[in-house]
Amino acid sequence: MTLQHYLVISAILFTLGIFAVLTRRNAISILMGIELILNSCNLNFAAFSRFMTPSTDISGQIIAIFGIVLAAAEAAVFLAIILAIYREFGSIRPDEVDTLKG
Amino acid sequence: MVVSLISIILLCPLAAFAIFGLLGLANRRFPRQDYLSTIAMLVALVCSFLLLREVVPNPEPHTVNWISLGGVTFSMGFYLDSVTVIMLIVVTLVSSLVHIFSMGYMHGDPRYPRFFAYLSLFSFSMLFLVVSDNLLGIYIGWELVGLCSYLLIGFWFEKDSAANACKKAFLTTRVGDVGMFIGMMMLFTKFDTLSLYGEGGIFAQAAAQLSTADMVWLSIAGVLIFCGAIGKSAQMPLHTWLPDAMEGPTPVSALIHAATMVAAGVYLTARMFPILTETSSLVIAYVGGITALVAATIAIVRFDIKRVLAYSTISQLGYMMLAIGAGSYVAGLFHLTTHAFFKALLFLGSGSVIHAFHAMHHAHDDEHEHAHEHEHGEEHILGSEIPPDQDMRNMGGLRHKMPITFITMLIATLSISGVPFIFSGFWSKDKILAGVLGRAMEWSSVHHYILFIIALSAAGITAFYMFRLIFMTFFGEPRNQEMHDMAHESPKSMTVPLIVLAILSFPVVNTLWFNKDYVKPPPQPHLHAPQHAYLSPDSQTGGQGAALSLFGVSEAFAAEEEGGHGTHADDGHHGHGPAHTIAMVLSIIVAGLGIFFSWLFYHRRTLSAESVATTFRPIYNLFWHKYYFDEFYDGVLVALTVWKSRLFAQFDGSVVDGIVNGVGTVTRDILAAFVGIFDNRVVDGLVNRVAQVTWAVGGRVRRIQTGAIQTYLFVVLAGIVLLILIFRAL
Amino acid sequence: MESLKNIESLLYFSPEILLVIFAVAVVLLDLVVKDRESVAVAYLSLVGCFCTFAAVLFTHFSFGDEGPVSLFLGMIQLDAFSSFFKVLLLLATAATILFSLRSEELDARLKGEYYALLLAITLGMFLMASSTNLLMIFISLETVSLTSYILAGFLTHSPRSSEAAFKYITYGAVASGTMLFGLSLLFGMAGTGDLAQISGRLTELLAAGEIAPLAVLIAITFVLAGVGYKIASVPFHMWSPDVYEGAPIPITAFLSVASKSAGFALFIRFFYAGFGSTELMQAVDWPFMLAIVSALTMTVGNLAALPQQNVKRLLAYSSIAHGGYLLMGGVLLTSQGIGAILFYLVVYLFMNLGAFYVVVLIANEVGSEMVEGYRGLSSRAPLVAWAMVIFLVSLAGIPPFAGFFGKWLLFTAVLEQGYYWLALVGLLNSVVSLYYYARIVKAMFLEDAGEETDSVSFSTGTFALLSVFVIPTIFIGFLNIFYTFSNISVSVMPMQ
Amino acid sequence: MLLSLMIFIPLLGMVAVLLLPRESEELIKRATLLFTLIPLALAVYLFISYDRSNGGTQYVQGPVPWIDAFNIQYHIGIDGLSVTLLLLTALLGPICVIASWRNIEKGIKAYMALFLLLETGMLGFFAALDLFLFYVFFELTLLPMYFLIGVWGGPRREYAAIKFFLYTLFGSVLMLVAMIAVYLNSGDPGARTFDIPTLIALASTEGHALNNLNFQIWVFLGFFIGFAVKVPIFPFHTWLPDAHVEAPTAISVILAGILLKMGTYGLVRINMAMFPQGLDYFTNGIGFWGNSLALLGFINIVYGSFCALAQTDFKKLVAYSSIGHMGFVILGLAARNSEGITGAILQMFNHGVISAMLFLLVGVLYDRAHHREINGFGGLGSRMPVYTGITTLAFMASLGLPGLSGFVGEALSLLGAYDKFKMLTILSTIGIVVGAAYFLWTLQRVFLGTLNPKYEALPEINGREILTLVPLGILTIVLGVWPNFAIDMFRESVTNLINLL
Amino acid sequence: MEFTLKNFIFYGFALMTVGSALLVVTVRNIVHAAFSLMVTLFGVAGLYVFLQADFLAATQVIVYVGGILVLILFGVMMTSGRLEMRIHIERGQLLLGGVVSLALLMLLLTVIANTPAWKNLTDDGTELPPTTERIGELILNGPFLLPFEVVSVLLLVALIGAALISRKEVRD
Repeated sequence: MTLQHYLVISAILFTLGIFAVLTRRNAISILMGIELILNSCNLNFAAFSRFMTPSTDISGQIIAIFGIVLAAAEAAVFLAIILAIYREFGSIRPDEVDTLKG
Repeated sequence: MVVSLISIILLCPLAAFAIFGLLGLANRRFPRQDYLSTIAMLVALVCSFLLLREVVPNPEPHTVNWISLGGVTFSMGFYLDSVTVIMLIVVTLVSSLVHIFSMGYMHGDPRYPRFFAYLSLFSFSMLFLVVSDNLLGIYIGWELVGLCSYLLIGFWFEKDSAANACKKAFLTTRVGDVGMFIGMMMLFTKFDTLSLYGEGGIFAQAAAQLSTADMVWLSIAGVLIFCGAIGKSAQMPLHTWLPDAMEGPTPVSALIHAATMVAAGVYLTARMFPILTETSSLVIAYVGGITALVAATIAIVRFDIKRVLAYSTISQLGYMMLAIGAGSYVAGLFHLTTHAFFKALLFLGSGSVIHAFHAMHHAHDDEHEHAHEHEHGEEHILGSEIPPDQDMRNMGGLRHKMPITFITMLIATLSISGVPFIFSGFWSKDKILAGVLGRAMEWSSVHHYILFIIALSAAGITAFYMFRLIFMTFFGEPRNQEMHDMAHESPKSMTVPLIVLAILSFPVVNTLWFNKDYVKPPPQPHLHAPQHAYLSPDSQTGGQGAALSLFGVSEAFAAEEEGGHGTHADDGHHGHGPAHTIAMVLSIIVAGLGIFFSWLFYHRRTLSAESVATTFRPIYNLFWHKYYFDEFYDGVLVALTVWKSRLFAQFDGSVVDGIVNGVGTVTRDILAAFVGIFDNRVVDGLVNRVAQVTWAVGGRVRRIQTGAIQTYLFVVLAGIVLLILIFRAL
Repeated sequence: MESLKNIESLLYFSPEILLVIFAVAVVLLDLVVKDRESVAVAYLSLVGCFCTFAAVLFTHFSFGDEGPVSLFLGMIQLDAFSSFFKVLLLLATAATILFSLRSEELDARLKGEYYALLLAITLGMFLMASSTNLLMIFISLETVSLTSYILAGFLTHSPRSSEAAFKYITYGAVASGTMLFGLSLLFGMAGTGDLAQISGRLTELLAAGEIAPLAVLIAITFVLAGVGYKIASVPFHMWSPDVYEGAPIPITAFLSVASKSAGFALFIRFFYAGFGSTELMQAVDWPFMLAIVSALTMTVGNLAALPQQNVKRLLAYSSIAHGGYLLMGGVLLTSQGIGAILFYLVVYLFMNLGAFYVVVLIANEVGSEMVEGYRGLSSRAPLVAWAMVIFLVSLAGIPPFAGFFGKWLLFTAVLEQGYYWLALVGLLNSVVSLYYYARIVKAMFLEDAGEETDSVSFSTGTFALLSVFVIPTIFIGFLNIFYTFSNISVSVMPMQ
Repeated sequence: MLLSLMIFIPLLGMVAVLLLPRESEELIKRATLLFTLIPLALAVYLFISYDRSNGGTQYVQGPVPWIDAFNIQYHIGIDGLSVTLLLLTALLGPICVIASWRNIEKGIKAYMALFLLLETGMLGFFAALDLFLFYVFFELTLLPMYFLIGVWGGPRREYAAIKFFLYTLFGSVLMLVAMIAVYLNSGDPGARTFDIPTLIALASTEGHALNNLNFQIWVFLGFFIGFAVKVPIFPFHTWLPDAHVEAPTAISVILAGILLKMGTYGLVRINMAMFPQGLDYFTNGIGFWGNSLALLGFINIVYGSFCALAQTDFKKLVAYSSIGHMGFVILGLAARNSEGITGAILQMFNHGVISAMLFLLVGVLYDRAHHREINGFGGLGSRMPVYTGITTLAFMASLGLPGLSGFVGEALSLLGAYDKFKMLTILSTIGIVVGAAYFLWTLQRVFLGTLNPKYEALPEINGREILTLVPLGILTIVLGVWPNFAIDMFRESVTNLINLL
Repeated sequence: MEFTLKNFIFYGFALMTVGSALLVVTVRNIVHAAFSLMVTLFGVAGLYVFLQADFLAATQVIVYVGGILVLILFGVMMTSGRLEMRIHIERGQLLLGGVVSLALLMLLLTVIANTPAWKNLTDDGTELPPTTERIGELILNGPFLLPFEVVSVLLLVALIGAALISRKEVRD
């Protein structure tokens, strides 16, 4: 269980999040992807906090906690907007929400 | 004294122009300005005569700074030597007479006041040219006379032919002027001044500095300056404007296109004499000689009385050039003065004839405005049709109707034909022939005898066609009875100038030219050292012959030979003594032959001009078509136009117009259209292309903005990856 | 530099506290006031802005004037730089509030929340300008972002607004997620969240070979994604045209000016404090990366603006392009460069807000955001038309307007560092930009209005507000004080 | 102070005009006229009182610190060249106002206000001694010009206006780069300057960063392109015909009379005086680059003339003729000797006067016939003799007839240039012939021949129009007869300039 | 690396996290995806435990699983409840997205592998004191007070905003 283990897991999560965001044609799936990304970041912070800072310094963990809170706030607003989109467009497929372009 | 006299001479016509010109523009609100213009001219004439006494040997120019720059100064000034004075007298005299003549001739013209304003401006410009001591001043006068010529040729601008002719005159001469300007630039670059005389003048510097190594560029400069003269004096190949210039009122033709302006080219060449190298002299001589011959041959077959005279003028100017090119400075200028009088007389005489016919038109149309009368010229293509009042085929037998005109013109004709001894033309022409022959003997190559032959033939042909004119106009039966009946002698204002000029066609002015202290050819020693010796006899004969010329032939011959021998002990220069004798004999013979044949053809009609024309059809055609010069210019044009029309189909419409519009059209239609298209298509197009590409790229960039959020995300992430990869590589 | 403790910091923090108080007060007042047409809420928020402004001045001249003060145990810093931005942001907020008063797009019933959100976002931007800790940076960024999403989608009955919000949040979430990942890498390398220490630590580690340059490069690039998205630089700009077009006009104006300014504040502080060491730049030539990004940004912005027909969208692209110009100043590690950015931001604030104000006015009176809607404006509303000309010409950077002086500073700074190509790209771009600005001018002046030729009249207040933008746009460049101001403000930055 | 007053009085006038009610058109016009006449009076005063024996800058005001951060100063002053062009500018101001008296139909207030702003820009440009100020004034003319062409112009005004704007801006951004480069190299941070006299001195100081051939070449190019667009020099000229054709008469006059001069003035003031080494590189007559400036002059002359020959639009013809004539200026400047430079400056002034006349004349005709198609006229000479006379005068002056002002400048330029660029100068003389050709041909097509029956009733030129033309006509003649009248003003300045080279 | 139970459990959690995350991004049914996400979030919480971040792990479970996931499920129900639950995927997009993601992954892995500072840092397994108290101290009386307060404002904003945006369209 070295640092690199956590980093690799985090990197994979990040990449998968990106992949989801890029390929899933569903707003909620995109949100899930974003959550994956944020999770990977938090994991990074926690891991670095454990390995890279003195063991008494837990600021990395606290950053991760703030990260979770921010993710929650973001998710709430995101979902609200998804609902608004659903109301206006009758769909939450991102490729169908494209009246603004060019 | 000199300065004030010259100033008066210049200011009189200038003031006349300034006052009346402006009023003339504002449509003649000033009464009798014709008188005032004329009086101004007469004052100038008197002053010119007064100047005769002021001439000193080796005069200094009187100058003021005109343009002063940090390093260089361009001065304006007067230079008064004998030649200047003689030219002043000639110009003021002829101008005064033409003024007087015009009062009758132009009477009733709607733009009558303006005509005098133009005449005054012309006189001023011409006088300015004459007295200028520097090339810049000469150039200024040169261009101004060109302007006046333009304005006066186009005086009846409602006629398209006049409008074309004036443009052609200005443009053609300008081509020559550009050459002259380049020559000036060359001289300026070398000498840092454009003044000719005085300490730092070009001549002094040239005499002091130039070595044989400089001859090449000096020759080029000389020939370039001569280009100006080619244009102005209608020498080949820029001569075509002068016949067309006959569209102007006849007094204008007399003043500008016979006596003064066209002679300015000769005057200029003479002025530049001290820096003419052998090469440039040769060029001048040949151009002059060929012009003399070619123009004479063309004159043979003209029927338009004014055009005959026009070609005659060209021919005579060529003569003068030939003289100067051959080194006969005095002879050339001498001929200039004699020619000025008798040719002005001829033109005015022809004007009188035309005027007589005008009167007929007046009676016919009840239309008293010349301008309208001249409108019928509209449909003429340039020079191809002759206005009936100028067509010699409509004339004949006028000697009884117009005695004064007839007699005076006859005197002038005798003079120009070189009828010996009592007419001025004989003496000047003879001097030229002698000079050319003498020169030809000195030149190493035999070929240059051809110049003498040319000169001689031209003399013969001149006699022939001049008498043809006289015979056709004044002798025989009237060919157009109706017109004949209406013709009448001209009023006094017109006949008096004729008479005065007729008197001047006798060798009265010759004294000036034969006084060796009075006119001295400037030396050209540094420039053509080997030959310069032959020049002195010219002056010597001129000098010694002066006193004698009024009395008789033999003395003149004697003096000529004496002078020649007196100056040159060198055996190589013996030729010129006999040269004069030979020249004189031959010239008398050819003049006699010319008159004789003319009499045979056109008076006795023992020989038929038509049958000769038929027999020698090709030659006749060549003459008739004026050696195809106009056709050549137009032909090149047409060929190019056709080529152009294939190239730029859209410009079809302009092709037809283009043909009519003469030489200028070549440049306009081909080059300019091409350039115009180039400007629009290529230069502008390039810019527009850049703009289009920018715009198109803008459209592309815009298209990336698809509106689908995942595309955007892709761009972001791909961008990140790319940035990292690129910078990792760096 | 000693950091102040939490309680000690409160006084220094008074502007932000005032903003929160007023935000709450606005919501409360909205509950009390029943009259739908009442403008009390707006005026209360204006008062809030004013009080905050006073507090900013107070804190600056009492404490920040002498040098940077670190607050809350190193979380934020009070210095001339942040004060500068606070003033700037307050101006933008106040202007936006005034715009919103005029705007007819907004739902009158929601104005309480609307103004409260505006004050909240201003708070976030204040923090962006003063944060010195990775966590604080991220939180402030998120505060601004989240509020922006909401404001962009504020028009609930407008599909365009919702779409804008959706795109904005999707984009923003991914970008900020990426940035957070980058921050985590930074944290992992430096072992601290304190910006001031990061530079030194990274330098040491790089020198020791402990970390690969690639890691730094990735961290920087990821951070750039977050910052770049805020300042809309290529390739992180793509949200902005859509969002600007869909959002309510006052919000568009606000985003294009305030959000961008705050983004630049953060960017400057982050990059200069965090990555500014020479060794770091040798390892990762981020200035060059910025130069490329800058060149791309202005080019793309200007080119894409060329064919636009919607003025809002056109101005969106134009503001992308301006982001590119501004970034030029960031390429350089000189105080001139940063000073130029600050100065340009001031100028940009006035001219861009002015232009958007005209857009608001025209949208209200003519009912169109399209270029055609501006036809014949010169005869219908000459003063407004001329004001618009001044804004646009200033945006194009033509003397004697302030925009020119701003560009002047930027180009001077760029050229001083020998980035001739970048300056040339920038200048050619400003030529291109003239073309699309001129299209609006053309519509206003050279084209006829068609049937509608009645003149449009505006209230005196409108003209007064307009002149608030016009006058600085004309005169800022001529006054020394602004140059001095921006130069003093950068003096706190650690420069090479 | 006098100078500042002169520069900013039109600006004051603009404010005054803006404050006048829109309806009182006569008042607006009179006020504008007044505010252009005051600078004229001041310019005449300056012209008279300028100390000719001293070629240095006079009436200097400043340097007053302006933007300290960049050591930008308000610094103005005039030397012989500036005062000549200031006089020209101030003279054309009221003339253009009078010329606009009747034929501006809409928005007279805005028109006049913009015109006054334009005048301030032009006057300031010729007096500026601070590079930054110089640039600001340079650009200040752009915007009014854009509107004046774009709003009050002909049918394709939008295109013409934006083209003018974009071209000039393109040039000026390059100039801006060069300017900043000069500034940055003028000294150590803190000691940098925009002061033109100082920069000129520095540029000739041995070992200074500005005194470096390579640097000077590039900076020269930057400035050159900026000015070349304005002159305009081939291939940057294509905005000119469009702008001229579409612009209203008075604006064409300003465009040809003053704006083009701004380009050449800049060349003299900046490119020549400040970058003598750069100039030398482009004009030393060695190789391609050594001939390049003269080559451009030659191309301008010949190309402009041929293009003019191809035109059938009267105004376009005059516009192209301007291109040709400005070529002489370039050629003269390339010569770098007193003849060439004096000729170039004279040509600048004379072209200002003559082209102003030409455009006014075209305007007169256009106001009556409502078209400018040369082939659509004919025989007007008998219908409008006064107009014809004045036109002939202007044409003759323009085609370089000696005795009129156009000749002196052309001739001196050529004389100067021949010293260095023999072949190019000889080729350039083609322009003289072609110049005569298109003017005479136009004269023939418009005025000579039979009167086109359509224009039987065309009214003669009226008093107001004559009033605009007379001062110009007099200047044309006076300067043709007595060039020293103008040369006296700048002889010493030119000498100073040559000493720098 | 010795094969211990601890390691085994660690790998289990790691596999669970990565595997379920893979499912989140690949399954076509949105509800399935949501549940996979839950597994991932649990997995991450487990990893936090391994990092001795007990409070963090708890927060992860409570906020993420208890809050965010429920929100997501609500969202799923409210938007696609009556429609099919299938997620649309397009091949081209998949390819491009895959390439970009893979590239990113490669980059990140390269960094992780090539950063000496991060190498060979093994969890020595020393037990650390529980973090909750210290976290409380740091947040309420330490440097994290300001972030804490700001986040509270942020949450308020999010609350208001979410309410504003998601409420039914206001029509008159």
